Amino acid sequence: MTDLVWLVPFLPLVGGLTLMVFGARIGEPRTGWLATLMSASSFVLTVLVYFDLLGMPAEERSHVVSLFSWIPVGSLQIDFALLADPLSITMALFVTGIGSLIHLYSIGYMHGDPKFSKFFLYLNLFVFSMLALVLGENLVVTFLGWEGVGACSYFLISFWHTRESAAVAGKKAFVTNRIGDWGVMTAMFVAFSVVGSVSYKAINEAAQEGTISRSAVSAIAILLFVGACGKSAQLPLYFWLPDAMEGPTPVSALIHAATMVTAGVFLMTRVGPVLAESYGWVPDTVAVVGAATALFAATIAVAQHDIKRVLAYSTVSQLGFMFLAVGSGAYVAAMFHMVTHSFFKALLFLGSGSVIHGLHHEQDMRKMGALRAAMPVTALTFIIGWLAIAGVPPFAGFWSKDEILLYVYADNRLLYAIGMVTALLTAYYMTRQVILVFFGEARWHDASGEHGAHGDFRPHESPKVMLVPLVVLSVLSVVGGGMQLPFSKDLHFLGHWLEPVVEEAERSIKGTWADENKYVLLGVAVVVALAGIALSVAAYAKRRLPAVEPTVLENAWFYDATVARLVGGPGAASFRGVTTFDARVVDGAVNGAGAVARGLGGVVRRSQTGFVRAYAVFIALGAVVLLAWFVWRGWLA
Amino acid sequence: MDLTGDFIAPSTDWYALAPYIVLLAGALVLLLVGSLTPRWPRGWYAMLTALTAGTAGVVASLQFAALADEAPRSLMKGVLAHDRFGLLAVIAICVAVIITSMMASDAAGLDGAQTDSLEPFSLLLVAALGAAIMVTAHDLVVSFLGIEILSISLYVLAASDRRRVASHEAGLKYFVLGGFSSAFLLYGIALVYGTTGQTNLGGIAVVLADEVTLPRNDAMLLAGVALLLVGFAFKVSLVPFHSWTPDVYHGAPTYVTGFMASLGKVAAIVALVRLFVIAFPARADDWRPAVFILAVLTLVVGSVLAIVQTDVKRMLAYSSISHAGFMLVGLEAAGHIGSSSASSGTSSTLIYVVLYAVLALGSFAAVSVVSQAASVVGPTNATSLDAFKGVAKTNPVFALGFTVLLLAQAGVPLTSGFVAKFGVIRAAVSTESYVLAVLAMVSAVIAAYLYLRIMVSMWLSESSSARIPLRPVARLTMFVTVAITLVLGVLPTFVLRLSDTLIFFIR
Amino acid sequence: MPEPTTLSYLVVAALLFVVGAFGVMVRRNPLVMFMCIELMLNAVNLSFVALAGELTDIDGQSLVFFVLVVAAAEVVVGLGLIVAIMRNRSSLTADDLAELKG
Amino acid sequence: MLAASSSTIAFPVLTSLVAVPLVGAALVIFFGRARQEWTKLTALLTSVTTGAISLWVLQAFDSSDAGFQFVSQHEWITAWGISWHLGIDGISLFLVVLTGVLFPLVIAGVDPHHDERPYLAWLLVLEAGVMGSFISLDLFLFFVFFEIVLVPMYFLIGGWGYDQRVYAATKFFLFTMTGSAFLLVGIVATALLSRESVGSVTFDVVALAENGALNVTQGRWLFVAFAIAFAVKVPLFPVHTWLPDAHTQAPTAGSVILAGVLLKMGTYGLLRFGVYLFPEASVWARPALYTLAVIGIIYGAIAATMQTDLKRLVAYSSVAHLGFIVLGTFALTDQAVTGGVMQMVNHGVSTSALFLLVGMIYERRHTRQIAELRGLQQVAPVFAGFFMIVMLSSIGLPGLNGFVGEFLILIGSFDTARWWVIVATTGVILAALYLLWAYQRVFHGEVDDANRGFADLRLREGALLLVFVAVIGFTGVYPKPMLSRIEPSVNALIEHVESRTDYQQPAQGEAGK
Repeated sequence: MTDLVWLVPFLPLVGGLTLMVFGARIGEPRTGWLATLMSASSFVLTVLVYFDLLGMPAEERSHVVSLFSWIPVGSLQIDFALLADPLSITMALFVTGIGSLIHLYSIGYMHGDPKFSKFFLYLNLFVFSMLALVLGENLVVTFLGWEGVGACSYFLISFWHTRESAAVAGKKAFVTNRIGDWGVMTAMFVAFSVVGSVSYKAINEAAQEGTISRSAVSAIAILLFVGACGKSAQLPLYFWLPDAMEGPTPVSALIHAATMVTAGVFLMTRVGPVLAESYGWVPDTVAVVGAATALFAATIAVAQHDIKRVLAYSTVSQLGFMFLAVGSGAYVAAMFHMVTHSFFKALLFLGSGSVIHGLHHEQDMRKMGALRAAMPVTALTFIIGWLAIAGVPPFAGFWSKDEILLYVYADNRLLYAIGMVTALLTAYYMTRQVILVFFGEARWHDASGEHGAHGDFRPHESPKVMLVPLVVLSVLSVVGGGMQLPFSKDLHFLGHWLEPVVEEAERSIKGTWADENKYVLLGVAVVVALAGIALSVAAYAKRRLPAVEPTVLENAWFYDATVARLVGGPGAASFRGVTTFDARVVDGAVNGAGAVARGLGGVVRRSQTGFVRAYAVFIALGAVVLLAWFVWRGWLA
Repeated sequence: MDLTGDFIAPSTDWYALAPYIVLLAGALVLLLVGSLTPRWPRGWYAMLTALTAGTAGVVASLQFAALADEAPRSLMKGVLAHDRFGLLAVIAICVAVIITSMMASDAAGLDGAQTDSLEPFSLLLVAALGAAIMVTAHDLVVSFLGIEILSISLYVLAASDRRRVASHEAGLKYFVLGGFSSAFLLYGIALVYGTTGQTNLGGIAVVLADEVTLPRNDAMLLAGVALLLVGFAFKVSLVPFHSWTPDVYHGAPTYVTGFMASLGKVAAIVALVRLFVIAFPARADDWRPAVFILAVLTLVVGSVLAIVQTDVKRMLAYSSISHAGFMLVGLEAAGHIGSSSASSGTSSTLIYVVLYAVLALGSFAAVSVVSQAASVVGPTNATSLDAFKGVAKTNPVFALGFTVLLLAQAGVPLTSGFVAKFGVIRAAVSTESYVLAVLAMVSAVIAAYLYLRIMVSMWLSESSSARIPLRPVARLTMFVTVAITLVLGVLPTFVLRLSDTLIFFIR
Repeated sequence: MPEPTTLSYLVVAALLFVVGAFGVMVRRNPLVMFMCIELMLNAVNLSFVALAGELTDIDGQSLVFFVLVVAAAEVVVGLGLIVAIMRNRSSLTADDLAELKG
Repeated sequence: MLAASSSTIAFPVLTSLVAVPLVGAALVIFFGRARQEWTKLTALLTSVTTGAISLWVLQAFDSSDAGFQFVSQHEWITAWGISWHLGIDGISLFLVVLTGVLFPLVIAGVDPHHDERPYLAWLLVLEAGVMGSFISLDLFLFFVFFEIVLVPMYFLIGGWGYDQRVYAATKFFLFTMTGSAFLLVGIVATALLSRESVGSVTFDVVALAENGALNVTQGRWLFVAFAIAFAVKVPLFPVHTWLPDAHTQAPTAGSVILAGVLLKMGTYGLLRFGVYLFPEASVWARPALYTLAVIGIIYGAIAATMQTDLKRLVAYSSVAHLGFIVLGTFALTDQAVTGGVMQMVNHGVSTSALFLLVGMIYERRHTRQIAELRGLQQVAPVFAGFFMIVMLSSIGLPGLNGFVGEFLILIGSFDTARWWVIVATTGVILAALYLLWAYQRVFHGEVDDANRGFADLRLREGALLLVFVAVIGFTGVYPKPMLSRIEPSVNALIEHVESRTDYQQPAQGEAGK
């Protein structure tokens, strides 16, 4: 069964290619169903593979399927090989699972779009790339997926490319990702240079057995982390993600919340041993960057008005949590949070999408409110998602976040504090969003004028095809925590499942203070979450507190603006400088040479006066010079 | 002095002298019969001239072939050399005469050339005789005579257009400066004679070979060499003795220009090489540096001045100067007497000048064709670059032919021009004068711009004039020269085989 | 008064030659330029004779005749040219003929 | 060794590769006049025949044989030790195939605006020249082809180019010829200086490389002479400025051929003659060449970013791409050189396609100015799709051909040129920047009236591009057949270098770095 794992990415690819060629002829909505079918069937396959693996003894749960020899040159032998092991299958499961749900959702959401089938072509290609990324047996295959998802996200962000902002956002995302790719590529070079191979197995083993120098290990780790920062929108490369919200909402849910952006975390987990064997400052960097991003993004989310931008920043912040976990050696926790997050964040995005859909593409929360009556299902599911992310027990988010903070506490108190503050803020801004969208008074009547499409403007609930995914995801957000419950070792299902992969790197907190008093920490977490909610309610529902939405936060600490100014100012100037240099100096030298030759000719030409006497003088002078030379030679003799 | 000793007439090898005699006879017959009989129908003069030159050429070729297995010898008590080196030049000279006489009669009336009269034709033959003597002269005095015969007839030919002042100017300038330089040449002969007591090249070499010459004499001898070099540099038109070339080439009737560029070059360079290689090998270390400098100057100035011209005739004049520079590169190589490959310098120079002569004949034929058409059309300077605008549109085949000749002069492979350049460069490299080789090639690039300019106005400019009428003679000339250019460019082996045997001249 | 040596003849000849050369370079009248050239040629003749005398060699003496003949021929041609040109224009200096240049 | 094996066969395949186009040119000129309507057909047939022959060579090529195959050697200018010596190995194989395939496509796909007959004739002459320079194993012969190529290209640019064509054509001709000046002297010197060691004066590359024993100084000087000529052709910074002008002013076919195969004559020359003949010198010169290459990569990309003319943009991107190739060539490791050779072909395919697309844009809008184009994806989605795929291949997206070559070059060069590689890799970012930016400005945004009439891809154009896209896809996913044919020859070449210098190819994977 596991030998058929290659079908998992293959099916969506087939779907994509089919749509590429016949998409126009098949037409809406059949294209949508076809794409969904492809994605769903690869989900089914993944499930089968999962059970297959489950049936094996833990140590044998790593299965390599080599399809063909891809880039074989001398000592460099790169196969197009897939690796089916707990980690990759876990990823594959929720990629295909959530992917399929979002395909389904899109059939409704994209209804009537002129480029309906093209959308599904991109979605299928994306799923393929993402699967190649997670199932890749070596860095290069992963890189294939890595770049593929980048390209697809570029296509999908700039899907409505007639909008200038969408086009720009897409380009921004791709280029920023490329900066990260520089790290990944260089990491591959180092790996090949020192290990002689780019397969994860070889690299991890080399790192553990210490056959390669520690500095090399650290180099690989940190370079890969650079790549992860690009993909997973961490500081300083986060700024493309909020703009990516230009894409259709399903895209934001799938790519920029559930799957692609988690690739960085996955990669770091994949090479966990390398991270563990490298110098101490490397994991610390990861943790610090993670924590910083988490806090930074959370603060920004507080002051956003665009329903999707709030979620975008919260995604960045949550990814920060995951890196914080990775940096603290809590790989299982990271994966745990990744999965639960993909549940409730996808849910939230789809919910927001449903809202936007219902309000005829209104995204400004200041023009919403009191929608729970108009769209009950959406409201309900969204609220579940909110509770999950806010960290209210027993919803999924609570457990995963708590597990992370547990490890962080054991690792570094300061980072723990930051994590707590972030948790507080998360609860705060999510509550704010829920209140602004679903409660309070309806502020959307006055929107009717601007959307003067139909005279009496009524928000409407979305069609079934969109609601089903919401329901499914909300269920998952409720029970997702069951994967890994802290109460006893036997309940660490995810932990046991992932153990063969992460055991080498996973950091044990057995016997630490944190471990002994984990219930205390649990309590603290609950308190913090509730506090955040309370504050928010006080501010936005009860109006007892002023709503704190400073411009500096609304503008994301002016980080993006500063970058833009740097690129647009000195950056562009230097580029222009080089170009001018090329035209004036380099090419100038060439044309100059020609000019010199012609100029010289012009000057010498004047000596050709046309007077015989002058010519005679030349001859005489020439004769004198020659005579002088020869006679001088003569005297020497 | 004993005057009683009975006089022994030199035993004369009439067969070996045949080429000279034929040429001379032809000239005389033309003059006498022509002036005694009423005007001949057009073209007969040319016919007779071509016939004469042809005969001389055939004889020369036979002798050339014969010399494959008999040793080169000297004639008339050693004043004339009878060797392949000279004979190949003689053959080239005869070809030049044939083609030029054709073009001349073709140009009758047009291009101002008074070629319906017979003088030009007899002058062509006389000039050829002079040139033939120059290239085979094995004695300074005879060489001088040859030069003067050639030059004087060229003076007249250059001025032969009675209506264009330019032609007169050309003639007069050429005459004055020619005389001037001859004086230097002659002085050189005097000094050499004075120090060695010899005017025979072989004799001079023998005297200089043994090292017993006084310092004073040595200085004087070298002064003589210097003056000889001046004289020949003028004829070969090396910078700074070149200044007459553009004016004369420009002013003279185009067919005469072609004649000077081909036959004149051949005669001068061959005589120069023969003189220095045979007579002064012992002083090579003294004259090689001078040749080096002259070569560099000629190459650079020639190409640089060429690219700023606007008149095609002047352009080609300057390009002929830079070609002379290339020939000197070969001579410089020949100056490395010690080196085993010095001989390749000698032969490559000769090959270069012969192949260049063909190119020059073809190119100037093309120029005269266009200029004739232009001068018919209007008063515009008949040989200016504008006259060539859009020729490719009206006469594609003709334009293609001319383009081949130009590319060959630029040294593009698969043309004789490239073979010539390659030979010279090869000689230079084999004697390890890399600097000169590179300089030559770079100046060739500069010169290439000139040929490109002509090609541009032919191919890439809008057509201004009507279709140019091509007379059969012009056609033939172009065809022959282009054919030679391409065939020898693709299969040069024949020429190179010769070049190995060219260096066995008498010492 | 001492007997003049070969050297003194040579020096005189050289001076004559230089004078002639300068003449060509400075005078504008074509006729005068011809004369200067003749002067140069005869200077060479003088040195020929002198050197031949020193070498006691008859060839040197006979060379002079060649030179004289050549010079004569040149004069003929030169005058012919002058006449031809004069036909078009009344007065003539060498500098008038400077259309061809550059 | 390289010389070891040479399977001579009855039919002179390689000679025919040169001869057929020439015959075609002659036919076009002479019989085209009588039958105008046959002109195109004649040209097409001959070029297709040539392509077919090249494909047959590909099929008959023995990938286990590192040496030269289909060798044909005949006397030519024996007096100078010059012979008509042709042969093909893994390094030249795909360049020959590329040439053979590209020309028929161009002839079929792009029509001149006037004077079809001379245009086609020049194209065929050009094909013969390019073919010849890729398969000739005699220095003199190579020079002849290398130089003769200038003439048809000069006339193609000058005769069928755009407003600045004369300037561009002249610049191209003189610039390249200046390089050749040094090359010629270098060639002659090489032959003459190896006289003793080889036994006779010969221009035979194999003989010179195997038996030639130049001392260090000679080798280095000669290498420099060769390198100058090839650097101009490649072109390397700072002698690249003829390229943008030539590309921009050339007609579409000219640009395609120029980018597709002509530039490769430079990189191929560096590898085949520079490295093969002067191992010691090329090891010695590596730092300099690395530096120039990397400057080219960054500099070209930056310049490309700021261009306002699509063709100039692509031209500068070529400077960057060829920088990668040179880097790989002189990294002298198995992967890097193989990648370099492969990248020669990849760049040929992708950039040719790009120029075709830009040409089509010009056909429709009569402008190449990015500023005047807008929102084309809206009106011509298929066109945009093709452009996107080609562009991504040029950016080096994994799964497309561009990635494989670039990746091999970089990963192979890392051991020998670490810091240069680290800088060069940033070129990957810039590539995305300038191409995506251009794409955004040209294809995205709301279409304006000027561009509303922009017609989508026509059938013939689509068919033409489909070939390119197919190659791009296939070589990206399954490069093995290509690599397995290239690698043996590259291996042999590197062993050749190792056996003559103290350079040893680094072995990856041993501990401690």
